[in-house]
Amino acid sequence: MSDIQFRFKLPLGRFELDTDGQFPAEGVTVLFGRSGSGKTSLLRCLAGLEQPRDAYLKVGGEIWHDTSRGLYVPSRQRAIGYVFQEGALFPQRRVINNLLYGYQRTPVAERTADFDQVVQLLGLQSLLQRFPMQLSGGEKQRVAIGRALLNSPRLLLMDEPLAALDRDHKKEILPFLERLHRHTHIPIVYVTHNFDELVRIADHLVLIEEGRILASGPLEEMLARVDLPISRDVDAGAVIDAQVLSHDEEFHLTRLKFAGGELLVTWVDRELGSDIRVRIHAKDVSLALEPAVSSSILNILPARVEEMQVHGRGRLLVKLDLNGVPLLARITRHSQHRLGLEVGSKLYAQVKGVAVLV
Amino acid sequence: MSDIQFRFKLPLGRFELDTDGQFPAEGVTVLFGRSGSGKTSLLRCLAGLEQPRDAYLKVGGEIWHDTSRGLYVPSRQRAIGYVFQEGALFPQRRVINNLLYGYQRTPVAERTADFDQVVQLLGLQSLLQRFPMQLSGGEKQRVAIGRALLNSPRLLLMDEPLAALDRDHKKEILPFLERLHRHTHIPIVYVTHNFDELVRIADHLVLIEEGRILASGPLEEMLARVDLPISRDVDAGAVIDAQVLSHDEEFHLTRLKFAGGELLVTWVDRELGSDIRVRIHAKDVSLALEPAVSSSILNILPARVEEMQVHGRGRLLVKLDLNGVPLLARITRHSQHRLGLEVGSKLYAQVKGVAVLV
Amino acid sequence: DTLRIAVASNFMEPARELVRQFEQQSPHRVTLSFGSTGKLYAQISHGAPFTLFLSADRARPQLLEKQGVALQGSVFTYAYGRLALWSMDSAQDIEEGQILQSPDAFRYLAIANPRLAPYGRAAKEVLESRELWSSLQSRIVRGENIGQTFQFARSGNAQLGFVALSQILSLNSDKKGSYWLVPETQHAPIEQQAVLLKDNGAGNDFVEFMHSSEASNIIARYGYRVAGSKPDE
Amino acid sequence: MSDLLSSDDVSALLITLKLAGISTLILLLLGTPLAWWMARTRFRFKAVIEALVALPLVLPPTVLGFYLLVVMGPHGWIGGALQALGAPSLAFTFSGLVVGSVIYSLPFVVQPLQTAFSSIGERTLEAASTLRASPMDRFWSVVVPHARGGFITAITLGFAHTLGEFGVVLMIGGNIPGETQVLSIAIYDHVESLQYGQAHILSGGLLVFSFVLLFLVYRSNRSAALLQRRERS
Amino acid sequence: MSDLLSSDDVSALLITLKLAGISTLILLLLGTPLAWWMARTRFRFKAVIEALVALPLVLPPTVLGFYLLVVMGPHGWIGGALQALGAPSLAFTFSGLVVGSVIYSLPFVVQPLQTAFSSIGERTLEAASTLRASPMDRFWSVVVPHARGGFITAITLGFAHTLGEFGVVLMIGGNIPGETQVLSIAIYDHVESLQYGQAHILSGGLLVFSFVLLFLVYRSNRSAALLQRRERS
Ligand SMILES: Nc1ncnc2c1ncn2[C@@H]1O[C@H](COP(=O)(O)OP(=O)(O)OP(=O)(O)O)[C@@H](O)[C@H]1O
Ligand SMILES: Nc1ncnc2c1ncn2[C@@H]1O[C@H](COP(=O)(O)OP(=O)(O)OP(=O)(O)O)[C@@H](O)[C@H]1O
Ligand SMILES: [Mg+2]
Ligand SMILES: [Mg+2]
Repeated sequence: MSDIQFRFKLPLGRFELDTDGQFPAEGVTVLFGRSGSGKTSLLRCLAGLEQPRDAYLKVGGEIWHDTSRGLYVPSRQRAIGYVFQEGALFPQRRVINNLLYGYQRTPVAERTADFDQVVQLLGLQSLLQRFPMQLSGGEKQRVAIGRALLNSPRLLLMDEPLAALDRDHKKEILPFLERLHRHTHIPIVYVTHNFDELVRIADHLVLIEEGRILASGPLEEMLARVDLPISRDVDAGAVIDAQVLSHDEEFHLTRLKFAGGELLVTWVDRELGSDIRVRIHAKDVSLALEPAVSSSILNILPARVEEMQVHGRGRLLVKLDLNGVPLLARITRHSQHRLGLEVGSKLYAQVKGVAVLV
Repeated sequence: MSDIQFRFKLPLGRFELDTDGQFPAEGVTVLFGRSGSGKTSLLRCLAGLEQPRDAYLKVGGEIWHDTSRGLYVPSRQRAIGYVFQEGALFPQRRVINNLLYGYQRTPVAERTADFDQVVQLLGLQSLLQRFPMQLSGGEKQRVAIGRALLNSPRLLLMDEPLAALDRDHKKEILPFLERLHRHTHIPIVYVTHNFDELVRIADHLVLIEEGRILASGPLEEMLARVDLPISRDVDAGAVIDAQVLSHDEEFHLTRLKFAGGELLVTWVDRELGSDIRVRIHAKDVSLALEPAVSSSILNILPARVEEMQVHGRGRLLVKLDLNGVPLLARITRHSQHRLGLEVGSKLYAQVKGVAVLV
Repeated sequence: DTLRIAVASNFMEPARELVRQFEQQSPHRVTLSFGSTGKLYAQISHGAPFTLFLSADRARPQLLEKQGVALQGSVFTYAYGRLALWSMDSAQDIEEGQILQSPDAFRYLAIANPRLAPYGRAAKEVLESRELWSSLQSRIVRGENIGQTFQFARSGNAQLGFVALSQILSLNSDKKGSYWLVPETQHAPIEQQAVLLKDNGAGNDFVEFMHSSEASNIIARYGYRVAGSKPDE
Repeated sequence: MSDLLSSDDVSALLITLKLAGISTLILLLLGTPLAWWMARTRFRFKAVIEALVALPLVLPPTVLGFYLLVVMGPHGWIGGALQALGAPSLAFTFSGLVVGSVIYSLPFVVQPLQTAFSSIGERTLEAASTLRASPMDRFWSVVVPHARGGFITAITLGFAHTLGEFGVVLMIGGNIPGETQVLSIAIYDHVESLQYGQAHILSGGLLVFSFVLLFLVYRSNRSAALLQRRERS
Repeated sequence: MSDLLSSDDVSALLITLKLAGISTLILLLLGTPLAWWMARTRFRFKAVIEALVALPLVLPPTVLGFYLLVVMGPHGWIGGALQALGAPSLAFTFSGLVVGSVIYSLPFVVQPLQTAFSSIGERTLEAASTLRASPMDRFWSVVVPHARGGFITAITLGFAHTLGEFGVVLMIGGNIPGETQVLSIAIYDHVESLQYGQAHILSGGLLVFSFVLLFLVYRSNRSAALLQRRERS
């Protein structure tokens, strides 16, 4: 599938959404920005729910909206799945009828979603006969997700779908979404303000600020930049794609290989050689001139300082180069001083925490 | 103020809230539990919005509900501030009239909230003339918080108030809530499923599971337990109360003192000797038999292993004793083996990350 | 005193004229309330505050007298209604009602409801005597009262109507259309009776006035035959 | 034929406005709590009450009026009770008209209000309770603004229906000029007595007046509705 | 006095039910799109249309009927147009009754529907669009269930009002037994002609029948409403 190209100019009171860009029509594109920055507005434009003053939208070769030529494909013909920020369940229908609404309206040949599987995954079995009013906040959100998935979408648009969910539920749903887009190649546009979710799920990242697109690009590139506002986040850090090298049965560890060396992480139940994504928080990386001895830190990798950016008083974000793979480290100026860091310094990155993302 | 004591039996379809407990009528009590566990139901009982089959509620010496004696103080006479999970703004009123609704109904002598201050804090200036329909999700949530605060509550009940907010807004609002309850002694009952928020704001923690209270106690105690489900969370970790010892102008660092030793953290703008709370994630603590040299890790503290609990295959949660102060460390069994850890071992805790909470 | 008189709707115009005259020669003030005879009867028997009741028939005044609601012996006939067959079309030849025999000449014939209105009963008698009653059933539209019957015909929806002469006379001359005044021999008299409900001076004065020749002239001018005059042939 | 309005017509107009105004007010006072109760209660036999409220609708107004007259008359249980208490009778008085109009128009006021009331979200009312609002306060500050459309419908249907109300009023009012003769009856009388010119003037005036009134009401409601629904875009 | 129901009464009953049924159906077919349009449009002159829809209410039914009769007559613009097209006239036919009832009852159907329609959240409709529902589909699957209460009100007010409808029907129907004589007129006739016994039977029957019907409608609606609103507790 080719790209999703768009241009929208949508005035909303004193606010104006004025965006222009493109992202790949595969994988997960996350719209990230603060409250009121225009994430929902952009998503609604993609869904065809707004009538912008000026609009152009091309999805996988088809033009969905082009005000200059008076072209507009209505929402119902776009085969999308939209998870509203507010849920927007049908209050008069039981959960099961909410779930089946789009499903029943999808021609049988185009149905890609499996009812039982979705119900199972979202833990909705015991809720099917309830009315939306009888659900808790998180339950409503899960039903809304299920309803969108069961619409057999060719494009999934999700507005903070997991905001009301606890970590356990997130842990079940996120991998499902990841598998979904990997297996079915359904592109997902996903709004969140949660950094963990972003890093976990995004392939592509679009940063929005005051109705405009600040920056957009593949996640790895975007996360490795030290000039964007997200790099100031406490959760800033790099994402590394690696392969499974070996398993250590006794200590229940898995050894990963990537261009910059090897990483030892807790057991990952994947075959040898399979691809895997890990995330390393900048704050979990410490620097040392020589490899530490008798420490519980497992991963100590040789690196070179590529770029340093002062973040706030007394703190520094260091972009390291591990044989071509970028890694971020957040250290204090005290440490910088003590270690005598400068661009080009060779040293050791001590990685305390490695989060496996798949 | 004395305690808040309660007992509620509320059947909701096949679910039943069956709680019984107490928490201090000061500071922040967080209700924590997964989606559908009964957090909202309990909060509603506290607010007087439900009519449980069996209810007893005593707040600061006053009995608000006692079904056995037919006693019931209606919500409107409880002087509470309630932030609904769904916002529940008045759709026909402009933002300013939503905000002023409770304020105008509070006798002038009892008004404790300052309109301008609340509007300023929540960044609502430019939204005052809008209708709720014209707000973004996060904006609605901020208005709902403002409306509750301006009701000059004697008890603040907040149901996931920050779920739709980005980190920047949280960073502004959380400290305000902390100051609020410290300065005005308004107790806050706060529902969240976000671990960061929980640790940040809670003084007291109530864990809810399937309508029942699983455990309840002061935050430090609860967080230092290795037997509760929350200790399995990736964000599990101890909270330590410390005092400011000295400032390092050059490197912009602050040295803190607590019973277990000293901690060097990034500059904290507080006077010498003032109290401060820090949080140390279990995953940010590594163990070593001897203090590391030439490492960027600033804080290395002598400790003793007090308790070890296996968490999942290959991982271990270690409760350390730093001269009476508990600290958690999450390590791999590989490390345990390499370091030869057992209860009573003396070693060094290398603290990579210290999050200052106030 | 104020005198309240209940008047059957069909006598509305002459009643107003009578009152105008009466008030000029008497200190009493009169208010008129109009309604169908049936309605006024129901109201009077439930205590309506009227002094005099000018009914459109004989039945109700006598019933009121029998029930003791009205003053005994106060019933009198004040006018006889004149039935006319009327068409708006002035070119129409309807003399002697021959047209009733030619069904192609009209679609609807309006009459007053025979069960409710004396004019209707009279019309029914005319039709029955010509043995047209059953054959015309599907063409007969019934007004609840003679006023409504007239509107059926005047709006052109009914091409013919058995209406009251008084109604035709109140039309402008260019709108009078054509009519045939049905001889009173062809139907039982449309006797309009009045009855006193209260014994007071004003009421008695008005009844006395009703019997005056001045009153008789007014009544006759509006197309009624006055009590005591000879029925025409 | 069409002279200016008679003084009777003018007083009929005034009485009509007074009747419609007072009836609408009473209808709101009665209908609002009734509708609220019906929208909120879980009373088993609510449907009985609902059906009873709508019932006056199915009887022809004149017939309903007739039964009201019977009940209000000196031998009816209301009339009898009032008489026993020494209170004046309701029949043929303005108060009687008000009672009749209220009974007849009640469903037009209750039903739209009930529909509007039942669509109010529980959550919004709860929010108001936590913000110190008493039930009355909640009603004024939350329910009324929400049910604005329902109130507009209730008031226009109630008011307009009382303006045009006729059968009940004619029956229990007795068509007494200056007292119980309302505009609708005056128009009816003009039509009955073939004074079409005056009927046209009165009807036209009533229509224009009502149109302007309704237009203003709807326009004011519209601007409020627009503001609310500008959700996005 | 009160014999069994006459065959005319029975046919009046059947015609009434047919009239009320057909009128209600047409009212829904006309009123629903009209109400939807009025609830959703931002047309500048919407208030004009709204006021026009409510206007028939303010005229007394008989007077409205009179004007309809005039308009439907051969010289009126509707009657004239029909005549020019060779179509049969509407006056004194069942179709004419339907037209009259529809005009008179339109506001009772449109207004509750409009109120119900305007309280539907934009978000829910949008959700349906993203779930492949066409506008028609959305209407049936989202709007109708939401506006259930409004439809119940519209149908009961519309149906009940047509049952009791009287003035208009009386005027344009011509009271032809078996064709345009409806129950309300039959009852009226009985009352007017002092056949109170039969009037009581018919009124009582109508009341009981309507009560049962209304009760069933309201009860079915109630159970649905209860389910919805059990929100919490
Ligand atoms: N109807 C409207 N009238 C005026 N302003 C509006 C309207 N709708 C939205 N806005 C403004 O447009 C901006 C963008 O709104 P949007 O809902 O896209 O934000 P968002 O990024 O989704 O925020 P959040 O994370 O809080 O949901 C906000 O500042 C909002 O106040
Ligand atoms: N009216 C009702 N009928 C039946 N079950 C209900 C009703 N209301 C709530 N429940 C159930 O009660 C349980 C507790 O609901 P509650 O809203 O208290 O959960 P919660 O802890 O606030 O969840 P969340 O984090 O998702 O908001 C849920 O399982 C919910 O499905
Ligand atoms: Mg949003
Ligand atoms: Mg909840």
